[in-house]
Amino acid sequence: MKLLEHQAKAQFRSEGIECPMGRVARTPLEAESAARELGEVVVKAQVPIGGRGKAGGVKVARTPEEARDAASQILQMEIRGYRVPAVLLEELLDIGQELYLGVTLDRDRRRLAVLLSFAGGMEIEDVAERTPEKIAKLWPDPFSGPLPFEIRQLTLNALASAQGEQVLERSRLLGMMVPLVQRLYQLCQRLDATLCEINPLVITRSGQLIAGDGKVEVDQNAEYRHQDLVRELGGDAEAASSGDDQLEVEARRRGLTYVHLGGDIGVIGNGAGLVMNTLDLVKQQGGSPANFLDIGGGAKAEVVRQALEMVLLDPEVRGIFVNIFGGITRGDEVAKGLIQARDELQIKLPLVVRMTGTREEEGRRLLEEAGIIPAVSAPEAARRVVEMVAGAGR
Amino acid sequence: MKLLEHQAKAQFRSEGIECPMGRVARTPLEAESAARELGEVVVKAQVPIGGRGKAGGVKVARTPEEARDAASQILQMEIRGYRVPAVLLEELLDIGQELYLGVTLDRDRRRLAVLLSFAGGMEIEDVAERTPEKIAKLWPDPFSGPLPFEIRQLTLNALASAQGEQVLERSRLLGMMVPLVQRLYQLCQRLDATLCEINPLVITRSGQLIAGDGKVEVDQNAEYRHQDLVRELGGDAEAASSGDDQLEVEARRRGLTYVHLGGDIGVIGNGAGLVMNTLDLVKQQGGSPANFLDIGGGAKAEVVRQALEMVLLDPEVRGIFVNIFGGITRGDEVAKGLIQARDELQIKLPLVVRMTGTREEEGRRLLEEAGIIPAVSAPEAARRVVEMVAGAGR
Amino acid sequence: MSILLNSESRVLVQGMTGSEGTFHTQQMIEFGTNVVAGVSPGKGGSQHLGRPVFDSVAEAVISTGATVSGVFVPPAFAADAIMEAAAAGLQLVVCITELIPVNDMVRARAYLASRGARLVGPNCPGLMSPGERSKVGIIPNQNGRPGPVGVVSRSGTLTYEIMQSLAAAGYGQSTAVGIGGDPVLGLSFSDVLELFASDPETELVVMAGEIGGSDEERAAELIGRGYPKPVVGFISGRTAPPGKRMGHAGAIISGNTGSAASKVAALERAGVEVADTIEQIVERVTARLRRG
Amino acid sequence: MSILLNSESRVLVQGMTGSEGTFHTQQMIEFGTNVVAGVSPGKGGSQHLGRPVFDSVAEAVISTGATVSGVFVPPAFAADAIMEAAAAGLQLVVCITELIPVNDMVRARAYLASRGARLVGPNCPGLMSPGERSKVGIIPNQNGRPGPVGVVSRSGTLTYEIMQSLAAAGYGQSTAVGIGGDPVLGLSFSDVLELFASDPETELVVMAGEIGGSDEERAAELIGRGYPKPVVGFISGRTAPPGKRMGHAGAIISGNTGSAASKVAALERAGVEVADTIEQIVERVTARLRRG
Repeated sequence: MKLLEHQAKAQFRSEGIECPMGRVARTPLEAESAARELGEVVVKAQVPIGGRGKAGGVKVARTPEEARDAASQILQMEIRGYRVPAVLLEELLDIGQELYLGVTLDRDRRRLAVLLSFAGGMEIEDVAERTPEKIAKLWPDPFSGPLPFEIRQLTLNALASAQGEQVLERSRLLGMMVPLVQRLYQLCQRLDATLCEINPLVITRSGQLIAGDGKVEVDQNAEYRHQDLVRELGGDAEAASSGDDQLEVEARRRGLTYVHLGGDIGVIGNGAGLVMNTLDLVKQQGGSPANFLDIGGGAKAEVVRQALEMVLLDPEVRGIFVNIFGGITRGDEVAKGLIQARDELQIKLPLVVRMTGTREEEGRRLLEEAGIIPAVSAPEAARRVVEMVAGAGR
Repeated sequence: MKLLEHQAKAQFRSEGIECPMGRVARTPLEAESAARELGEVVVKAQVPIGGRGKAGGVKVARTPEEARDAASQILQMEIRGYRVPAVLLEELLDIGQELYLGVTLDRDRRRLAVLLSFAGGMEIEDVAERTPEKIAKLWPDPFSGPLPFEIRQLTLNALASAQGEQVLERSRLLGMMVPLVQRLYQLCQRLDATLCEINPLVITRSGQLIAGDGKVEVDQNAEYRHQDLVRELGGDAEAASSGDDQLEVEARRRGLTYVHLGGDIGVIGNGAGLVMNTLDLVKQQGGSPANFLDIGGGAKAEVVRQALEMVLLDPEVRGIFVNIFGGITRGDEVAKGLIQARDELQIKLPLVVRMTGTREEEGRRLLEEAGIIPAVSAPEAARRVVEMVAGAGR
Repeated sequence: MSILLNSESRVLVQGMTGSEGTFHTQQMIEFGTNVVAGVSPGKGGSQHLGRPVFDSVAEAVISTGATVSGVFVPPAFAADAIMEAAAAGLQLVVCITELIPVNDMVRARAYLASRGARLVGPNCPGLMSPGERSKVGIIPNQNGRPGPVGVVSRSGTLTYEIMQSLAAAGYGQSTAVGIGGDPVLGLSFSDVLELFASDPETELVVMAGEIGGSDEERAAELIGRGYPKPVVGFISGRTAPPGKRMGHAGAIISGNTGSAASKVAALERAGVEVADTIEQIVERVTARLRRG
Repeated sequence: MSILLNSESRVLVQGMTGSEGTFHTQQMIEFGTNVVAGVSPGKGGSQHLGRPVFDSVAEAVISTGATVSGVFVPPAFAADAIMEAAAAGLQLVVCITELIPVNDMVRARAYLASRGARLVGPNCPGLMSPGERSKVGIIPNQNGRPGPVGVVSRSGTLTYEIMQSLAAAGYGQSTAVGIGGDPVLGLSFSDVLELFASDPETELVVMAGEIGGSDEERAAELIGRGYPKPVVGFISGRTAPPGKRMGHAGAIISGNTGSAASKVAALERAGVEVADTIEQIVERVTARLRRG
């Protein structure tokens, strides 16, 4: 779950991280009255995706009228497919320097990492690729969190690659970074986030540290512990997912593990690795997979039916490849489930099934009798479904 | 800093620990109206000391009028020297079982310990002395705090010595203890407390866990981090310290490290160990020390003057023994400070000074010239001051 | 011989009394695993599947001398169960549970690191040492067959497929380890490769990776520094688009890391033959074992 | 020889640029201590007392090879400074600071335990090895004299008194250690006794305890199990009433633990001669050293 900027900043504030004064507006009039309070403002599109600046989603407004007009334009935009449900109006900051500060999951280290760089305001991936020495890193013990001396060392390491004059004297900066990093890390822990990012972290000319932008991603597996946030996000959920693939939105609604890939061969299998491998096989045979759909370990007939239904929602699909490894499930049962589903859903498209495991012979015979193509091996099945779809397309 | 029960419970609630519904009252009328809201209540004196029940500071009231009368009586009491600034009125609980749960500093282990016992409602020190096997203990890692499985094992260990039937079934109790212990430990950390205690921890007949009483002691060294609590306690501070020794209250006000002991020989020294040893010497010589007063490491003339002033506030004092180890301080300087102070404060009582360290000879000569008795050794000085006080008393 | 699990292993099952726990413990017992106890807080003192049930791992270890735990508890409690097993002194913890919050696992992983306990998983099928008649987890019994091939894989069903295909061609396994599909795992490919390196029964290792993270790249570095046994590699997810979570929480290409191309390239640089299909895995295993 | 500190010790001072730090660092240098660096975050790159100042302990260790730290930073930052020293690999940290919040010390103590670093203090005078011309802390220089007596004490001024009285009688010290007056300490009496046991220079140990806690009782247990050298004991606070904090945060009799009577009894049970006055300490040291 990705929070919108204004939601991320509300979380920052609750943890004591300073943010610019700001108001959320959902209409041009709201924006105008917010700007009356705030003075000169920046008006920012609230979308769960980067690059909104380049897309015109961020505008400076000197007067309330300018703010109203800017909001009016931005609220009608679609940024990389996302509708804009709201704008955030914020006071202009007197920027002295821009830093990057983020807490993010580091898979290799199996820990959260704290990243600090004086090359702020840029995409951190680009900095990491071009000038990795400009990013200082810290991997705190997850129980203690970052300790003050660790944060000071992180800051010293980042300073070592900083260019130009510093706005803050060193001892002051070292002192201010300690509570800031501790709060951001604490927030990441409290929200079960895998990313909490302040980019840019602004040092104003008067020497304050202020979060210029905010990004927070909550771990999907931990959403059950944050129902309040899920509800809060709910208000903007439709817009927040407007840029997402609509088939995937529908699959989420149905509770299915589905990824839309844009090809014409629907793929269903059990186990993420197996399904990924099935997609690879289709591609190797010259086909183009329409989707990834994992029905999980103990495949039951009803789940198979739901999966077939989902795949058929994609109008591009011209053939279906079901690849089931029967570990505990019996082959004949899977076959029966498939036949029933095919009949109920009146599937006319080519349906190739590769099934292995307990009672696979019986299962294969049942499928054959019902006119569904059984295959002995997965590559063989892939070859057949690709051929049939190519043939049908001619 | 010891919190009063109602303050401790406010902290419990903020951490999500359930407490009985209650109201604080400072007048009988407030108590009456609180009881109108709450129904049958228990009325409890708010004093920072145990044993209030035996002293009559806890009464059950069935009607608002009874509550008014009970409050009226209790608010006029003095319990072990403490005036009662307020009463806490709480709903009566349907008590099924009474447990003890506490988080306290364990000096030997250098950690906070969690103590749980099914022998609740009694003084834990008595349980510890008579039936130590009835107290289960856990010493959590201070960074992780108590982990759920550790809390379950603690509960299982405590259950092993519990007698009679249990109100809650085991799996339910195990599940409920986990968040409760985590919250109490978390509170202890958040408040920098060296003691957070729930005694009794009530299991109601309907199976809820509720804090029947609450005790919290905040580490004196950490009070600077809890100015809000210090201020809050401020309201009841006068009453809260009413039972304390009034000389000690005055010494605290003056920022001096002073303990009143009730004898007639005032003792001043530098360093806690040295002063304790000085008291022991006075006692060994048959004398009776009036106080402990440590003026700390780098004894300056002005500090010596303040210390003498403090000691003289005690009307019982008939002689003074100053024991200074001059490590860095020079003996002649200490002597000058003492003479000046003696003259300014017009001290007529016997004043014996033992002084050692740099330039002790010069110092001793100065004292002698000024009519203050210098001594070479501490036992010698103790002997002399005891003799002189005994002589003067004759 | 085998790695991690052998006929001496005394296994307890955390969450044995649950429905998943019950079913798979039965399977484990049928396979021959020496299951000595179950742990379900609050159910201590009872019996289940003919095994004593304890309230805590510590009590189970004292009474039964268990050495290995299989964890089948729900995601909200799984990280705690893992730490409980490590605190009780178990040397191997196998966590099958999926959907565990990732920061829970970060903490559990750090906790284990300081106690020298090994973790397999979570979100994994567990492991099986067929020659020792011992398995912990959910790898189907019929897929195990004793032999010289060490199998290590992130995916469950893919592990089964590989085991079955190898068995059909006559090649059994010393031990098959499913390390799991989560972003924060216990044993990595490198850890398991090091164990296989010193296991006399293992003559060859099949390593099946997938997109996401860089554990495969790090294993390639290990192999590149000189690995004593042939390794046949396999990477699934070559057609996966960046930024999409492909079923497994860990199977996602983020930024510039985690693509199948990068993993295949790293393995090939290290001299590993990378197969395109499971059939090719079997061919290469055949070729290598005949040659060697 | 000596314990903990010798002429090879390379000392850095955390908080050297503060007024306390400056004064006592000067004294340490005068005594002969090899002070190699100071640490003051934000002042790195400057010089103070002729020594380089660094922003962090890690940087100071890299540049100067420091092995020991003396901590003179204010109470709010002291626990962090202790952990920083341990993280940088220093084997001995001596913390003079008093009034540190006790839960801060609980965390610092646990942190150090996992890193094998030794802590002396806090709220202590530090330690001195006169024969090695090395001290860290605030023990007055003139009180040190090389010799065969190991001194360990909770109190500062009492340590000085004992050292001075011993010196006046002709007995110097191998090492004198003030372990501090706080409830949560680094090295305990037992820890220091064990170090003295295997130090060839130390022929006899003077142990000066006080009321509060039960470290003296535990030291008595250690001695009771057989200690290779004579120990002269001393306990101050015999006249202290229960429940009152006698100057030191740790000098308080709570409930049934911490009384002087209990400590004296425990030491005497272990065969330790307990002196009533400092003069008696000197007499007993004299008797034992002549005898031995």
